[in-house]
Amino acid sequence: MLRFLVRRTLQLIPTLGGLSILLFIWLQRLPGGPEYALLPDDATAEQRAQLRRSLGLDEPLTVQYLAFLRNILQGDLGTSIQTGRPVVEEFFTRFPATFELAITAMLMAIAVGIPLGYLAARRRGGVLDFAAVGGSLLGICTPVFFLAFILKVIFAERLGLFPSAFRLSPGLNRTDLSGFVVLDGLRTGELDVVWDALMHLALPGLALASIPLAVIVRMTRASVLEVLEEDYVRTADAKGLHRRTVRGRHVLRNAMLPVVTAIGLLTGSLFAGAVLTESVFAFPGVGSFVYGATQTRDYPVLTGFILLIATMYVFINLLVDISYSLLDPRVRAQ
Amino acid sequence: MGSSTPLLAVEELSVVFGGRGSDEVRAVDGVSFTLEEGKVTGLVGESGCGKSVTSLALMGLLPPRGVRVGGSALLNLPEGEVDLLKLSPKRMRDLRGSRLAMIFQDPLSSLNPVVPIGRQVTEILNRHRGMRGSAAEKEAADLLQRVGIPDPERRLKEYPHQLSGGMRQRALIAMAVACRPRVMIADEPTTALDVTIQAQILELLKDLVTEEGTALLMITHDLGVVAGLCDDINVLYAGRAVETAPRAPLFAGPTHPYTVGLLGSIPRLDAPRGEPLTPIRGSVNDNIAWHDGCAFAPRCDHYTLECLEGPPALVHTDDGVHAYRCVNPVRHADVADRAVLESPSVVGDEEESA
Amino acid sequence: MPTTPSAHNPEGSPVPDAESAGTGGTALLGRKAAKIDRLAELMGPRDEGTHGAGIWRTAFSRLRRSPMAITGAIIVAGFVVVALFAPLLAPYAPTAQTWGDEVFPNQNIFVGPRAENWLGLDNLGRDQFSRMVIGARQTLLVGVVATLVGFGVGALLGGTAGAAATLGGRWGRTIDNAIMRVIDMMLALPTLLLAVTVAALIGPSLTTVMLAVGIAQVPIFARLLRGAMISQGNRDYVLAARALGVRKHKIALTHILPNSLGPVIVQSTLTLATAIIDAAALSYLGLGNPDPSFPEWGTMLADAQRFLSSAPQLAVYPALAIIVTALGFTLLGEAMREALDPKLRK
Amino acid sequence: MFTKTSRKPLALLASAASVALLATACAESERDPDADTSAPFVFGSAGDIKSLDPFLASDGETFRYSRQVFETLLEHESGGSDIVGGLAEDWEQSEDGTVWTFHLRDGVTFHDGDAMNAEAVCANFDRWHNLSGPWQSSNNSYYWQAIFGGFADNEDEGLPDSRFVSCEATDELTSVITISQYSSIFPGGFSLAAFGIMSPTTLEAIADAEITGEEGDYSLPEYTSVPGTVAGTGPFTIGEWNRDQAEITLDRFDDYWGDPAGFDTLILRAIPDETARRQALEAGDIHGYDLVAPADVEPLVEAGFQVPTRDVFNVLYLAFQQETNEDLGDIEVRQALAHAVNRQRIVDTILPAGGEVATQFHPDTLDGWSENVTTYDYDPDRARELLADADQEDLTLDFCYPTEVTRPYMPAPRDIFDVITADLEDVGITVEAKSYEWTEYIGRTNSGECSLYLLGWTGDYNDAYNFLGTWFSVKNDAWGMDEPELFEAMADASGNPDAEERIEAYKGLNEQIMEVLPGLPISSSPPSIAFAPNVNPPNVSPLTQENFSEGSWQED
Repeated sequence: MLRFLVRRTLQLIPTLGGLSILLFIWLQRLPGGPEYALLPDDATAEQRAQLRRSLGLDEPLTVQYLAFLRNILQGDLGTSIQTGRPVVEEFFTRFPATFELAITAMLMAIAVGIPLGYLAARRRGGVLDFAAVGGSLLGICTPVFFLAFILKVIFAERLGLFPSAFRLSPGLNRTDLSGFVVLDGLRTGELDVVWDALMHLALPGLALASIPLAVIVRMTRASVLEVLEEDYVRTADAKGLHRRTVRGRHVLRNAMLPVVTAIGLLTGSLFAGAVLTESVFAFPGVGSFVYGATQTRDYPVLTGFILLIATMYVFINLLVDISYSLLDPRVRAQ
Repeated sequence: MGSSTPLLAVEELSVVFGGRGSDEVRAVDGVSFTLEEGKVTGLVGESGCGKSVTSLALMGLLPPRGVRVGGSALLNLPEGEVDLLKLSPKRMRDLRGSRLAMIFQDPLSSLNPVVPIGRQVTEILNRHRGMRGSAAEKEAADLLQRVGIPDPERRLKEYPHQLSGGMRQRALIAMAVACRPRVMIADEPTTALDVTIQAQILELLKDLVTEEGTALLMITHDLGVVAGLCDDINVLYAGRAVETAPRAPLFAGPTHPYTVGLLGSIPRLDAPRGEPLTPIRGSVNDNIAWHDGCAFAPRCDHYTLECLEGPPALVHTDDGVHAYRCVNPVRHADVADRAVLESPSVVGDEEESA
Repeated sequence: MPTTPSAHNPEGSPVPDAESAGTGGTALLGRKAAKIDRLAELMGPRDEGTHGAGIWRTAFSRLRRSPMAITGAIIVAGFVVVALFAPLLAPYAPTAQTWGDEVFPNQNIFVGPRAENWLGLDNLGRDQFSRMVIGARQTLLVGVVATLVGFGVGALLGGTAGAAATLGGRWGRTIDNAIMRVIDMMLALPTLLLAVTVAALIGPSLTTVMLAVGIAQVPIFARLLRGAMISQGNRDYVLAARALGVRKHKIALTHILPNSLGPVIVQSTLTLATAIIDAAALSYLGLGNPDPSFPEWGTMLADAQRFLSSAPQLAVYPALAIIVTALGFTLLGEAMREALDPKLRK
Repeated sequence: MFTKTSRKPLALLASAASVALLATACAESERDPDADTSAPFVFGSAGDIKSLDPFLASDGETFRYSRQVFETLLEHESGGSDIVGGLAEDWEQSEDGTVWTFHLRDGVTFHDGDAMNAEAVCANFDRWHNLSGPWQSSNNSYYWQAIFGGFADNEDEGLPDSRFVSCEATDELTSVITISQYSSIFPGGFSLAAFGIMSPTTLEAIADAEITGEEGDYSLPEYTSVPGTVAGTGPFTIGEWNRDQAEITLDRFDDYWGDPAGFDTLILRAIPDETARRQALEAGDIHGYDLVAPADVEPLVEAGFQVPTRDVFNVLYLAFQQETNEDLGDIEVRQALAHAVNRQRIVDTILPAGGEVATQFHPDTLDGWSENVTTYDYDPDRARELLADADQEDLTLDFCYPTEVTRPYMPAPRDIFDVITADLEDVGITVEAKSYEWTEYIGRTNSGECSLYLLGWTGDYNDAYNFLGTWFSVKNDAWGMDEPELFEAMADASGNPDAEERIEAYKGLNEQIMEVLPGLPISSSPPSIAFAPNVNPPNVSPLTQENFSEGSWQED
């Protein structure tokens, strides 16, 4: 197991390295080069030259790349044009919010998606199946930001059931704790804070959950249908095992294998989806910050976000592989 | 052996798929046979002839919807006779694994890949014999030992992919015999195995039947297996029995052209003068509906217009043990041969490569 | 295949018909003909699909029976017809602010459906119906071009990798590996983010959206085609062709590639849906077409969000259009996938 | 608010975003002293603040905060645009307008307990005057450069000589500030929020604070982001600044010299999206917000919210860059454009109620507004004729507009753009649309990259030069207009200490400008601000400089 982990971790290096090269090339190719991103249009030629020197842009490309890589490895992603603060710092303070949102969305998607997909498969061709499949297709085909707006207009604006924006009601903020408000609230025993945070998470979480929910329903359904046809399920039935045992130990456990992979990949894309959702709900996370960055062409922030997402994707993949190997002995053996 | 009432009596079993909208398919159509203690009954035919459907119907493993099962299958239990086809799903669940057991064709796909072998054995002990913990594990190890798996304690912890094909089938058999079932159904248990292993498995099954007095329904397309193992044989074609007889009369005097064809398809080492094999042409799909005539007619070299005028009836020969369903029975087929009865797949070697 | 007796006359059978041997020649012939006819009659019309007509025909006949496919096809056909004949269908110019003095967005006064404007007016007094119809055309353009970009580049990369992996030996594996590492990296970026980076390079425009969405689909196409080609490459007929000494590139082009296109074509249909949805998201992010004179559903939707409380119809029309169209392509694609999937063929 | 020739992103945002707030000292108190003030008042702003030290800032959101915490020598009257005393109770200027004597208020203390006196005031001015290094970048001292030019020791040759000569504390409560040359930007300049007075202790603590980093990539010193160092004299003290929530919490300063604030706690929370702000108000998450969309005014009022409208103090215009685009150098073409645009429709359908078509480049509330300017009515036929005369029937123009932004003078830029585009195309002009995000937009329009573009201005203080001088005092890339006589007249007017003569000069300038027609003034419109029903809102300011200490909770 340890060797497996080490090997998989080592395999990350070329992917991330290659990605850093792509990103470096991307930055080079930005209109006007990287200094454009950092200087206004009417900066003097001298200012540009000075910046090029200070950024080392007159060095050979390889040297520049190594400097770029060194900065990344040292956790220096540059300074946000929007706020003038280091990008890493900006991400660090906003990450807990996005993390809570993403986890909420994923938990919603899993909690609803897997049972729904399973039931749809069991009752294949029935009303529930039709609704689940139709609903998930509809979910995939609805632009997330539109769904977010609709949820907000209906549940926050018209019905007033949920708050329409932010992470917490005014006055409940605490800057001295970890930033994971739900956890902080639970730890300090401030249940009103926890409740308030959960209410704020509900609508953006639901909007963000729509795509993963749809995917999980469909994956689970397809996977369960496939497993139900498997010989070992028939064997289990032939052994006269209780339905509970057959479904849990033999059907679900096997059917979950591809779903686990999907959940991993979806988790990565949730952070990107947060860009759309958070901006609609003024949710103060990485997503709304990056939304601002796309509006203002804040390249250091975009670069940093791409690196963050890619790194997360790669590590989530690693986690998926690990959990896969825990779930599937065949993979472990290889 | 020797009991007058059969352990399981299957009467006019029929299984119809589809209906409502799509065309009905009669997968099994009026099949009757009996199973007796300590005896092996064979169900022979090409794939698609309905033999697997028959076994699934008896086990109650057919999908709940889109299938109609008719006829009866009376199982003689100490507490009384039950009709397997009419029992509630819940009661069937109780019987399966304990009184009825089944061994499937592909041992790899029939074992859950992500659950250790031991767990897959103990779960049935747990279910039907209420055994738990170390007692169940001990019993499981004994079972593996009994079906010929060496070092059972280690194997219990392993996963199916870590076992060889033969061992997997042995493990499946261990699960099947775990509760000493009265009736055991083996659906092509050796097809997916190497020839040498096939023989060992057949030997094992034979021993189990003899020792436990279990009734075994052997489903196969391999006449070699039938010849070596079965006491009674039913040849199925397109869902109907076309010939029924004890082993000896059947091999000695096959009557239905299909049976003759099956026997003729077996290569023989002692075939004289480079005599060609005589395979049955076409495939199971090339048939006509039984109610229009003999389903085998399109592939039959002997068919006549009479064959195409309504369903042929089952004809019983004078001895009462041999029956066939044919208008133009083959009188003197010389395709069967002693050689078949002594084919290498019957007499196995004890050695198994693990 | 020796299938039916009519195709394989039993006259050539080695075992002569015992009974008919005794009767006369013509009678014999007559009887034979009669029984063969009767047999053919009883066996009934055969499903051509199962007899070598190829998976495409089978798939098509399966599609014709699938309500999913039919619904999808109707939607897609409707959409394409509207898009193609948009200029004929639109009663007014989509950009003419003909009724500009009737709409007061600053006072929440909007004009809903009425006789001359079937879907009412937008916030600048333009005919909403005309905008929707012309918008269909732009939307189709975005979808098709984006899909072509994704398909083209993806097929090139995936095809090269697949061919190299199947036939190329050690060098081939190296090429395959190199291409797949790049593809993996692209996969590491969620579609939307990939699109944003592309948009950052070339600025906001309709071209940006098409390129960005297309490029984001490249890794998916590449992986699909490569996977399909590798699985085809292991098929017997390829081995046979190689054994016969057919040139490698010829095998790749004439045997492997055509047989691997099924999943890719299915993916293209699905990508059309994704492209339309992603284009809307990019418009929302402000990376879409800056020129409002050509209405496009995504831009219209993104632009109408601000009127969601006061004039929801302005957002709902394009949103519904996007959802329904995407659903149409998705249904069709999913149905095609099912029809082509050998696992589901029974 | 002023333009400058070299802009940096932050300053760019500021120059047009500028919404400067003054904490006025003279809030009328009608509230019940026993009223419950403990609930925090949350106000939705459009963006987070940039720095705790307003000197470094140039954007309206930072000034909205800083006006609650710091006070300036002079301020605007509550709810109006007249200059009144701030920290200085009253003031006088020398005849030539170069010596300004400020008589300071007695008994004012800073949040950290220091006493406010003449020396403290001068220490602030001396600090600003003597800044060096990166502080001299216009990124970090925009308003100082706009009002006072350069520094004691200019490090960049491009900087003008400093207009600031000295600040002397002639006695405990008298500061005398000497400037080198009169300009009509005074006394208005002394009211700018960037020049909020900080305590001597603060100045000592931050004396060595350094800005690090390179041009365009500055890191500001810690005191600008961590509360605890800076102290002013305003009605609120800084509580905490939660940057990840974009929220700054201000606490009431109990020793405030004037009427104490009506709220114990004031929270400014940034909500960039205008719809989100409205929804937050409706949901009760916030109790007021600025930059209300015109369409939201009526529904909010109907729902019981208070939506006071500020007096008109802005102008929106369509600029014709006549240097970049030679076709626009032709006066007939510019006149044709002016006749082509249906400005009344923009005012009627897009701008908030109460807006008017502008006839010149500043609102009629400012002295200097002329009734006799040339006007250009909506007349497409006349526009076509003019184009034909100019031989420009196939004119193609690029037209820029900003995305994702609303300004007090310009709600829904894209809609305004669409309307104008349709009008222009109606008279046969082909329009090439270009859109940029706001910061980039400011950069591009200021460097003359756009032939036609939309922009506007909200006044900082009550003088026509604040509008006219901003654009037409020198030849610049934003307009490409080269009219030396006009520029000279502008300098003369601005430098004339005689108010009446100055105003006459401004009228003449307005008439001259509308002859030259460097752009088309579109409208002046009143921006609204919204408050919850249970709030006594502060007086709204035409300069968008509300003083929140005037607000309070209504009794049940």
